[in-house]
Amino acid sequence: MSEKFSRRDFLKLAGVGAATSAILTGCGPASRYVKREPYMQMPEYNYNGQSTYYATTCRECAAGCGLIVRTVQGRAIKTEGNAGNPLNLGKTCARGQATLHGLYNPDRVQEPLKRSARGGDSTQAMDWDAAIQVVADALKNNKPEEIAFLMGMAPDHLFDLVSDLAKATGMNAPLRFGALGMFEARATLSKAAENLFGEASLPFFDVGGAQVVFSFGANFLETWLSPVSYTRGFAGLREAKTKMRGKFVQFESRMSQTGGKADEWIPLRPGTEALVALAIGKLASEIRGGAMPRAFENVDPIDAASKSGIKLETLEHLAGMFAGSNGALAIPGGPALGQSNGLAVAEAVLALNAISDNFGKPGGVYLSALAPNQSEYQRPASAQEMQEFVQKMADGKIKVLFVHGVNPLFELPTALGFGGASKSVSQIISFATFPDETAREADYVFPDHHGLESWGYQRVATGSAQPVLSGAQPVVSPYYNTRATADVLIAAAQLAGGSFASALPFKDEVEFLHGKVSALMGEVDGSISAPDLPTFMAYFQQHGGYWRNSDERVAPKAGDALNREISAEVAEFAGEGEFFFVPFVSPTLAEAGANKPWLQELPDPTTTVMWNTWVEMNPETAHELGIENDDVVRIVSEAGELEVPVYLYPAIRPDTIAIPFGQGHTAYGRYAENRGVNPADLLGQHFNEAGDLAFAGMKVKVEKTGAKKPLSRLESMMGVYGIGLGEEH
Amino acid sequence: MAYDKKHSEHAPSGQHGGHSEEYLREKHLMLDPLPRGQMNDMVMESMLAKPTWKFWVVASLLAAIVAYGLFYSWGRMIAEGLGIAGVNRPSYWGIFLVNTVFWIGISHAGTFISAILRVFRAEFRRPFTRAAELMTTFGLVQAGFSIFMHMGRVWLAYWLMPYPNQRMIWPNLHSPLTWDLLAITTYLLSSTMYLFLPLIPDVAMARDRSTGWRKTFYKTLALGFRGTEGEWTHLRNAMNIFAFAIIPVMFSVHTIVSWDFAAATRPGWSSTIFGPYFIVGALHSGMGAAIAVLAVIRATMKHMDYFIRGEHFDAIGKLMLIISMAWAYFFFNDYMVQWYGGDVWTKQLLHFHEAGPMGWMWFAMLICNIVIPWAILWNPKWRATPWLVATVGIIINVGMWFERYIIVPISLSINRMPFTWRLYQPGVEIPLGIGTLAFFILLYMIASKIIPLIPVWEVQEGQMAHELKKFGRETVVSVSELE
Amino acid sequence: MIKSIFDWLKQPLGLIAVGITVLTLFSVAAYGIYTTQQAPEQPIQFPHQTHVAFGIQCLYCHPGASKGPAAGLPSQAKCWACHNQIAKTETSALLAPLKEAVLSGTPIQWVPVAQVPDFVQFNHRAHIAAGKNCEDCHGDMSKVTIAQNPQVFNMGWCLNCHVESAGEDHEKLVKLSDCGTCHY
Amino acid sequence: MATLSDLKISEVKLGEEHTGKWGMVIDQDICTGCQACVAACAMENNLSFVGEEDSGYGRSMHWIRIERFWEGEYPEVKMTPNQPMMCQQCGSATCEPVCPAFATVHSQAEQLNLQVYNRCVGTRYCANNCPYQVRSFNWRDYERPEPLPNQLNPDVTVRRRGVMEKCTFCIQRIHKAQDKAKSEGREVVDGEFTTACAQACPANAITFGRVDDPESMVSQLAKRSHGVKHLEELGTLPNVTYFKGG
Repeated sequence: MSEKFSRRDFLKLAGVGAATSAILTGCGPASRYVKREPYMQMPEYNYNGQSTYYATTCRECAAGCGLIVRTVQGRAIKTEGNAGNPLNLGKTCARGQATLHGLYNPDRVQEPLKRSARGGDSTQAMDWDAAIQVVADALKNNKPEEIAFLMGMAPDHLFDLVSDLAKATGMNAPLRFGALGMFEARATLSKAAENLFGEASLPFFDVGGAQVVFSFGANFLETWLSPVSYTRGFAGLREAKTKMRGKFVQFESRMSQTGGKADEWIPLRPGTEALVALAIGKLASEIRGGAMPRAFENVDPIDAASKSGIKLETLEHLAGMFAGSNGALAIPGGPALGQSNGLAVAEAVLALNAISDNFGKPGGVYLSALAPNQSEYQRPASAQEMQEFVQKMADGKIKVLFVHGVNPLFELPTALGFGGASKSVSQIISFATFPDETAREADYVFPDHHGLESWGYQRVATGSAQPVLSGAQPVVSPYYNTRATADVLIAAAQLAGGSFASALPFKDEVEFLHGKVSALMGEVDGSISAPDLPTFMAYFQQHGGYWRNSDERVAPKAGDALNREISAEVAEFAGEGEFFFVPFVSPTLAEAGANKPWLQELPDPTTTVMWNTWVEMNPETAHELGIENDDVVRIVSEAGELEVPVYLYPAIRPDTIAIPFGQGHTAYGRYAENRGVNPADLLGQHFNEAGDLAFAGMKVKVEKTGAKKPLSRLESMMGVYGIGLGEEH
Repeated sequence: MAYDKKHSEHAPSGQHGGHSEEYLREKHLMLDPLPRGQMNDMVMESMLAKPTWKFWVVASLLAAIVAYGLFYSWGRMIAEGLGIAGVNRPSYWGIFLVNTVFWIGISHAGTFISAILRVFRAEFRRPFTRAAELMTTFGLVQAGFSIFMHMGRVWLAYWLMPYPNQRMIWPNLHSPLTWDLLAITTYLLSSTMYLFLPLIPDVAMARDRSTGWRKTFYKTLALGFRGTEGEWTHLRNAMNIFAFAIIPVMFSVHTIVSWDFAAATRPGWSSTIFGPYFIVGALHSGMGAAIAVLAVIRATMKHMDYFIRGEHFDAIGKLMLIISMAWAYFFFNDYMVQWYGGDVWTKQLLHFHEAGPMGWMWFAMLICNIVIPWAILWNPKWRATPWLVATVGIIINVGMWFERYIIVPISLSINRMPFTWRLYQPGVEIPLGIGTLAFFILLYMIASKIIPLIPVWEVQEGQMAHELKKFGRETVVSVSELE
Repeated sequence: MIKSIFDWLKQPLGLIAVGITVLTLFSVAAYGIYTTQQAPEQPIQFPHQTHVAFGIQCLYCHPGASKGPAAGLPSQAKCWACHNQIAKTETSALLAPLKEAVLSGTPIQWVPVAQVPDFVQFNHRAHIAAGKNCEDCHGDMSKVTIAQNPQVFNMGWCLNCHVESAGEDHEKLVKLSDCGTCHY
Repeated sequence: MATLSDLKISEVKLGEEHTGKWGMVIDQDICTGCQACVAACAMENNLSFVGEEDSGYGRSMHWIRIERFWEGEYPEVKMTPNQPMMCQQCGSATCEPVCPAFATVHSQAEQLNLQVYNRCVGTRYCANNCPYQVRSFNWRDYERPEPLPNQLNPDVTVRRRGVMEKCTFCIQRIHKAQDKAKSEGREVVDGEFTTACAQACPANAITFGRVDDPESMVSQLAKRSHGVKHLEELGTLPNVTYFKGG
């Protein structure tokens, strides 16, 4: 042994010995495995080990909640609501909390990419100069009308930039779309406001000030318009500080998270919302006395009761409740609007408010305040407008498509044919931060920063009494080799020259922002004021935006809201099948949360399911069909089919099934990919009068497949449903 | 103390008055003496018999199971975490604790047979005290494995030992687990001592009859025992002290194990009767295991049919019957009081035991622990049939394992927070559990090859004390007081 | 087979072999322990004693100590603020890594010597506020070049001082010996 | 010199009138079950996510969970008020006495149930014995792929496999606030800081503060007569009060 034992072996052995004794003694060498890098230049007001807080705007949805992000040594650690921002007053929803899992998501697009073939995995990295050249060429070498921008509902500053560019060059005006907007039926709401009040604006419902709230499908505690603000309103409704505890009634065919909080949950037959609203209006008017308003004249409550499946006594009791309160409020929303008669539903329910005469009063209906730098309400594209756009693409009228902040291949119903139409577009350039489905079908991906690394602003469309412009600033320096899309466009426009260059005569995104925000400097009533632009911008960033101090909600002019015919027709349903189909947005995932692992791990508020999609089915119906929990069933609609495990949901009509939207990605990172199904695959091309998709206007068939897929639930099936406990005593 | 031969009055054999001397000799080991030298040789032969190929096959199979089931699986669990086992919320304890209680239960038979029967001078105990004491020690080893396996960070297990340290922290004496650890350690040490003491004369015997490494081995173990009067006196004193002292230890150990459950604030667990209930349960499974082991020894080893006879199975069978009745009593008592208490969660739990998805196990437990023993063990003829009693013993063990399974993971499924109720599905616990069983058997197989399984001196001592006497036409057994 | 090995081991050569093996194992272990106790190699042989001799206070370079949990390393800009005015910086080989790091904008990779495990939440500020001096824990920096730890930061050492400083004050003792004061 | 043996451990006796230090009031009537608190807690306290299989098997690491049950049958079915459950920071906790290693101990200074991760050996007895079932165990080393660890809160220990964990009432925030107040020579003011869950809650259903200060918001709220403390009958002296409302 001894002659073969070299010095090298000895050292090796000594190393093993050192490691072993290190493990055993648990001290000493730990320091050797750590390296510390000092700052090159310590940022101002920073100390090692101490947190720095930055105000910015949440980009998880378009509501525009203000955030305060805690950073330590250049890493973002925690998001909190910005207590100064009048919209969310220091609060956030779950998605706002989990935005950090987007920032530090392991699957972000890390650098500009050129894709070898659309839909393929093979990509080549590019540098940004080349990327900007590609964008510049795309702008320069195509006719302006052949260039289109498809954008998400956030951020607004980029939308403004592109709008300016489009206006100056004759490009197509940027089109904004988001699945949230589609499921909220924003177009229907604003159209109804236009029809009733003469102003196409987004109504705001002061839930907090009301005494009785009737909600027709509005899932305002989940994803609807501005959930944080509406949740605060709901707390105000319930808190018995200055008034009685407010009552809340929800009309819907499937109990949503919002419906779960209702004192009375009324499972009406889908499509009869308008009828029921008008019937309640008629009964309530009768109780109140006086002349019967024209809107309610032709409704027969008995007919309404039989068609909707609600007992007449219940209708009368509800009408009494509505009429008996001087703070009654009726809200239309959600699936009730996503039907062929959605506009009538919106009008009927809005008209109901005329009974309690609450327009422009506390606890009533307002039109949302416009943001400080906004002149009129700009709503995102409705599904019908998207369909027209897709048609344009398919016709080859679009040569270059820029996509930012939206994932149409996932968010648009498959039936609209975006995937097919995109083949007729010769160049698709995506600015996606994450490798989503659309980025996968794009020729180039030029990743934008994550929202927390970005400059910008977001106009608060609704939810706050005060006009709010939420400001965004980078809270950490970009983690990857990404670049702000605004910067890319500005640089590319300079390179493209001509009207492009003159449309965006800015050094960079920040200069553009300064230009936009500086208009507010002179205002008297603002939350911040400063004598010069740098100071003003510093305040703007420090406080997370700019808001006026006054309540600028508009009282709707509703003089003759009741003095018009409102259709009481029951909605038409497309397709053949025994089940009404209700797709709803997952309250925790929404349209873009599926790639954040902690959002996946959050139990759904109603079913407590994690990490998957399910279909909700009434236990009685399922029993008749021989279906049990976790059985995989095939749902067939006229537009498509999908297979999904069953959740026996006790609070859904026997003739209705519901599937959450948010999963079913085929790209979008390791946590989202190949998980669950996308109910948008089932939706056909049917629209309501306002152009919104009639997403809740389908009938579907359910077939057993024989397979089983256990759903991950937080709840206990034994403890909550008594399943598996043994038969009753 | 020298032998003090006093003639007792008609000792336990009065009822056999009608039988012939031959019959009595054939039936009773104590009345069937063989020359000392021959008996010693028989024991040595049974131990030294060259292992058959079957022995090697079984041993290597067991070794493979131990290597995979116990050591590899445990290593994997240490490296990856308890996630590969089936434990979850709310069943934080699973089969690990079932096995711990089970093996501690098994270990009770040894002490019971050897110490209690020794103290009460039950003569039939003589040939199999060693076999039973080995069960105690080997069973405790498996219990130790099971409890350490269940720890999330087993490499820090030494923190549970009271030792002075710079952190100024001692183990928490409020915790039943601390008592548990102390009790089991005490039991392991004392039962090992108690195994060793009666072994000394036998290894001394073996030392005188062996060569090679065995000679060295036995020489070391025998501690120079030569069999002088003085040595015997000391040995007897020591054994006496241990026999008396270990009985309370044995009772306390399983009582303390039961306190792991009884001291907790859980429905179904916090039951005041758990202490004696667990002890009886331990004896139940222990006796069952002991009789199964005896049957195997008798069937597989040379000359064992001389030492272990129907009378032994008969005697243990009677004990088993009694213990089964006692167990049934305690079970009923526990159930009754819990049910009568009327606590809503406890009632839910009792219902879950019977009617839940694992309800079959509850009924199987009752059948294995009560119905089958009662149905079979009442019959003296069946009781004396080794394979039958051994089968009953194994069935009782299955039943007792079920009982512990019902107490640990199934009872844990139901708590005061219905939102968290959940069933338990074992994962890597199964190879680990089988590994401990295999290790137990393997240890026994190895022991049978290196330790005299029959305490020869004890048998000889008994045979010396027994005598057949004739009073007229009556043949009676007389037993002399030994000490 | 085994027996022949034993027999071989029993003869003098065998005994020597056993002795050598034992000695080797022992020295390997000793060397292993020795290596764990050595100061790690630093990118710059930073002479603390020189800086202290110039009268620079600890808090000048490690200001975090009086403000929060971490004392921190000085930023390279801070080093350079003085060093670019010192002629020796240009010539000294010892300072070459600093010059290179600052001019090229690459951070120096220091190896921390004073560390507590990650499950200990240590706060410098509270200790400074309680009147502890830097040298109480870190030793006299005027005597060392690279910082060394005069003591192992283990729990007994921490607790000892905590208990002592509480003295007879029961409330303070409760606070200073509470597990949750350092571990969460 | 005083020594540690002078300290009496678990001085609280059963049934004794007991006021803790930190407490919480939860209004179930306005809790919408939106999970913002759950997400906030996960982000603040470095909770691991465990994936589909483990989370469905009762191994999720939520320190706070929102319970809901059903009442009645369709169509008169109702969801019971959402019930956020987290460690109740009992004054006389059942988890504490059963830990053999003193890994879960009562903080005499803060009147909280501490979980000392580095002392935990993983017997899981505490979790068995917790009547609220709010403890979660690190069944594995759950993976956090790069660069997700950048988000980890440096004030909170990252737990590894084999360790029990539970809600701490954000003790790191308590310490931070106390440290800040002390450095400014004052006492901590009510409402100066709050736990991550309470801070996020859009409905303001969670209120956190000093229960031993009668002027604090949480004490004022707790005085409202219809508050309940869960499983109080066990003598655990919980420090979380629930309003069922409705």
